[in-house]
Amino acid sequence: MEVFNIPFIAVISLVIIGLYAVIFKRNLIKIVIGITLIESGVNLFLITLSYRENSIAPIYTNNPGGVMSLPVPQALTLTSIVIGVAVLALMLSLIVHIFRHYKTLNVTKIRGDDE
Amino acid sequence: MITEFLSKILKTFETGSGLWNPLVWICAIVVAFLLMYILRGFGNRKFKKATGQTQAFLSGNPEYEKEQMHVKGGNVYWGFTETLKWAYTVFDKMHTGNVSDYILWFVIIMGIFFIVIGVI
Amino acid sequence: MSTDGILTFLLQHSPALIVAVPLLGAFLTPIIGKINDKIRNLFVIIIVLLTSFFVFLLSSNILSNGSIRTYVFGAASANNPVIRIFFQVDGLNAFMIIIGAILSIVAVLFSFRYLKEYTGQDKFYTLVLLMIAGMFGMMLTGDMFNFFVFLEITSIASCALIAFWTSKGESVYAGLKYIVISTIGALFILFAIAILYGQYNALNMGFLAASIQYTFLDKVALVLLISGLAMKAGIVPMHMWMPDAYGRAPISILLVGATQASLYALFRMVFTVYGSHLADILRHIKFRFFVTIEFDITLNGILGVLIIILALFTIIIGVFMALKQSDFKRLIAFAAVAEIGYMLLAIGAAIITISEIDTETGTIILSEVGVNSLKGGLFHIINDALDIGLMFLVAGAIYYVTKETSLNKLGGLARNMKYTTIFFLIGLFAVAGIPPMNGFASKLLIYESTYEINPILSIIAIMCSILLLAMFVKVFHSIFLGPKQEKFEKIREVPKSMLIAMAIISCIIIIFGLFPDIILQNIIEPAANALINNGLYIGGI
Amino acid sequence: MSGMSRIVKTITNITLPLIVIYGLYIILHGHLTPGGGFQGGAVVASGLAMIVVSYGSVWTMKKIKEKKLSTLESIGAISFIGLAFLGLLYGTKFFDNWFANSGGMFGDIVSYGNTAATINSAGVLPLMNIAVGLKVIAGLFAIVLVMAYATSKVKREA
Repeated sequence: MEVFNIPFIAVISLVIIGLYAVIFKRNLIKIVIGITLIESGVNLFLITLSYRENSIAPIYTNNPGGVMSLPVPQALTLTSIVIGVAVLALMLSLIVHIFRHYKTLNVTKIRGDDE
Repeated sequence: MITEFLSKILKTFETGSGLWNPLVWICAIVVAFLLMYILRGFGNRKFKKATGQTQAFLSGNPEYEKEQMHVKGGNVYWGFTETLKWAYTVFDKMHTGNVSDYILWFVIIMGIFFIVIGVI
Repeated sequence: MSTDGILTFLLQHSPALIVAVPLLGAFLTPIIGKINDKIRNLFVIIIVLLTSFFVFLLSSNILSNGSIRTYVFGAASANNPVIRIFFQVDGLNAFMIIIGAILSIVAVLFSFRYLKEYTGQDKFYTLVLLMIAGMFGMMLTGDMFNFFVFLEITSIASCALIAFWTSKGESVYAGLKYIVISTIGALFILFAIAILYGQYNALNMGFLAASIQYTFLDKVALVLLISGLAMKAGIVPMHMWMPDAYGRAPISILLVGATQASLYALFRMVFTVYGSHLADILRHIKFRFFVTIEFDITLNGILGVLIIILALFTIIIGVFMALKQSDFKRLIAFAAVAEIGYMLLAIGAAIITISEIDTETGTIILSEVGVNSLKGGLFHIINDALDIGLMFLVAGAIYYVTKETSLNKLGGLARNMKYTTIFFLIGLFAVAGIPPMNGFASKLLIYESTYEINPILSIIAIMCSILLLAMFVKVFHSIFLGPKQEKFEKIREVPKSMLIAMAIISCIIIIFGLFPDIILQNIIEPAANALINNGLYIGGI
Repeated sequence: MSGMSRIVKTITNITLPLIVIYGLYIILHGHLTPGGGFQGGAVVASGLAMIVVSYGSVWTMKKIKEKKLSTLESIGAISFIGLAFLGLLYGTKFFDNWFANSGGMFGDIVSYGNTAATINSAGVLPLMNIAVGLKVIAGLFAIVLVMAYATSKVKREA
């Protein structure tokens, strides 16, 4: 197995662990943790795409020698992290509200509208 | 110019194998309502209010208060839902209202797509 | 500058202004709200009207001459198409933003009186304007990652809107469900975007469409894109969030717009980004079974069949579940699911009829039936937005006066609310597709073209349309008819601004119904042409 | 959450200025080094979150009103969009970097090559970074503060 494949294996396993947590866990906080796991998997994928072996940071106007890593996926990852923070904050504040109403975080015990 | 505008408006809407013009239909509906009104004029004029004529006949049962007679929204298609109970039990099992199940459906559909598109 | 010069300047910059003006308005709203409620309301409606003015300026220009307009951010020209952010507006985008503009005007107008008694209105209007900005961004952008960002902006804003009434546990839970669903969908879309970027080193949709190869990784990206966007568009069996979200949001009409923006993205991905490989022969199958059977499996064949199967499920389950609901808003939400099924059915039928792709000009060659079907599907998008939107407004009006959405507890409201009853009847005929309302024209196109593909499809579609009529008749019976109820004696008609909002949509519905040919030729046909002829979109960069 | 022990409070008092200064440095050098408005803002906001942890959300809520934070946040957002609009008025396009390389403030022309970067360059980008940083500081701090306050309330109710 090539050593370069390890990040991609990590990406896939992060996404799958995240999906597992979202689908099979019954605690709302754990579901949110699952979502953040998926998100970090996707972010890791983007960062891995930008990496070149022995590359330097893309902050020079002129390349001082060697390969620069791609700046665009890093910008994309940054944006995705910012969005992730907003989503995480929103989800957690909604969970605070839910706990106030139902006094539980177990999804099977929360009665929403489910006809 | 007016004729051009009229022909633009009155142009029928072609659907490939047929056509459809709502304005003609509206004329037809108006004519039908006129006919209905004329037919109504032939009706019997002996009808009197506040007599036995206005009371509903419910197979000899007494008539309830009006509030009790109103069929509630949940009961309107009772027969339909009762006949299709086998389908509705399946549908109800699908709609659990649980967010994990929603994601499970998403993963299942993604898997089917992957099998169909990715493998073929 | 003369007025002509100003108009050209505005037209030139309108793609950016359509998104930027509501965004600026959203951030200014909390500050202006500190002065006075009335001034804030005036400000919000001015912002929305200004945005709509830009929308109509842009879309009338695009739709009349069938051109494409590319707006590059932060530079005079696109010297490096890979890293610049673009807005690309062709006929389809112009068509979609018209829907967005109508929905946002009506939603803002309706919510002035609807939410007058509640606290936190500043935040509400901020969220509404953010959502409008995100929705327009989704409809206009020509960049994949930018699309993801706008998708997330829209879902965050709409989640906060759904959970706006935090005093009710159900609405908070519905908001949480919505954000979980949309975040996971969006993350898988981002995964697909990353896969495409890794292969072609570009994020621009036109550039990707020109260079896509349909390798195995592209297949994976296609699967992720379709399933993520299908979940956002509420296609069965990923529709379950829709009744929860639509049933609890204060103004569900804007959510309809956001859902349709996702549907638009689905069409854009399939027809434009993967457009050059739609007619690819994937497998050649040959076997002997008494006679030799030989046929090709093409990409458009399997995609079309998949979409049609999903569409049939969507129609049937949407209608059957709607028939059973006893809550007005949930019922409309399931009807909305069914209506989305009709659009998908038409689009799937159009995809099946694709015969070949002209690779030089990027034109997708469809049979005449397919073109009609495509037109019907696109026409149904705008009709669905109007009809379902009107229904949600009526539901909001009824909630405003009675504080009740359960069908079992309502009754006899037609005596006190004459105008609302009339608007509801117009919406009823429109949703069920009864002539001469607008729903009929598009459904007729869908029925006839799907009949050519397979008669069973159109039979199911017509049967479910009858059921749609049946369930709205049930709603009419249980809300507006029936004897007077004591608790609803003191009910008055809703305030004028809400009536005006409903009247605007009703007028548009009737105009669309009476003159379908004009609408079809001036709005729908450029959109359908834009979807079929990708050469312009690809050449736009 | 009521406040923590005196040791924690003292250490917070000592480290808070360092963290804030480091965050502001990241914001101001956003156009030169990795980082920018969001990252620096997050650092500053995490420093401020330390106050919430050590002194307790009720005490902090008395000192800093949540409404003021949201006003600050909208000011940051408005200045960001406003700078983009200025690009429309003075430059050619929305988000145009209209006073890069103009010689004035933030207008130095960066010499080509792998030289040390000058902070007085890049046009509107530093200004946008400052606007974003303001928004992120105010926004994240408001989120942490309100959530800590709300959860402490739940505990008291239960």
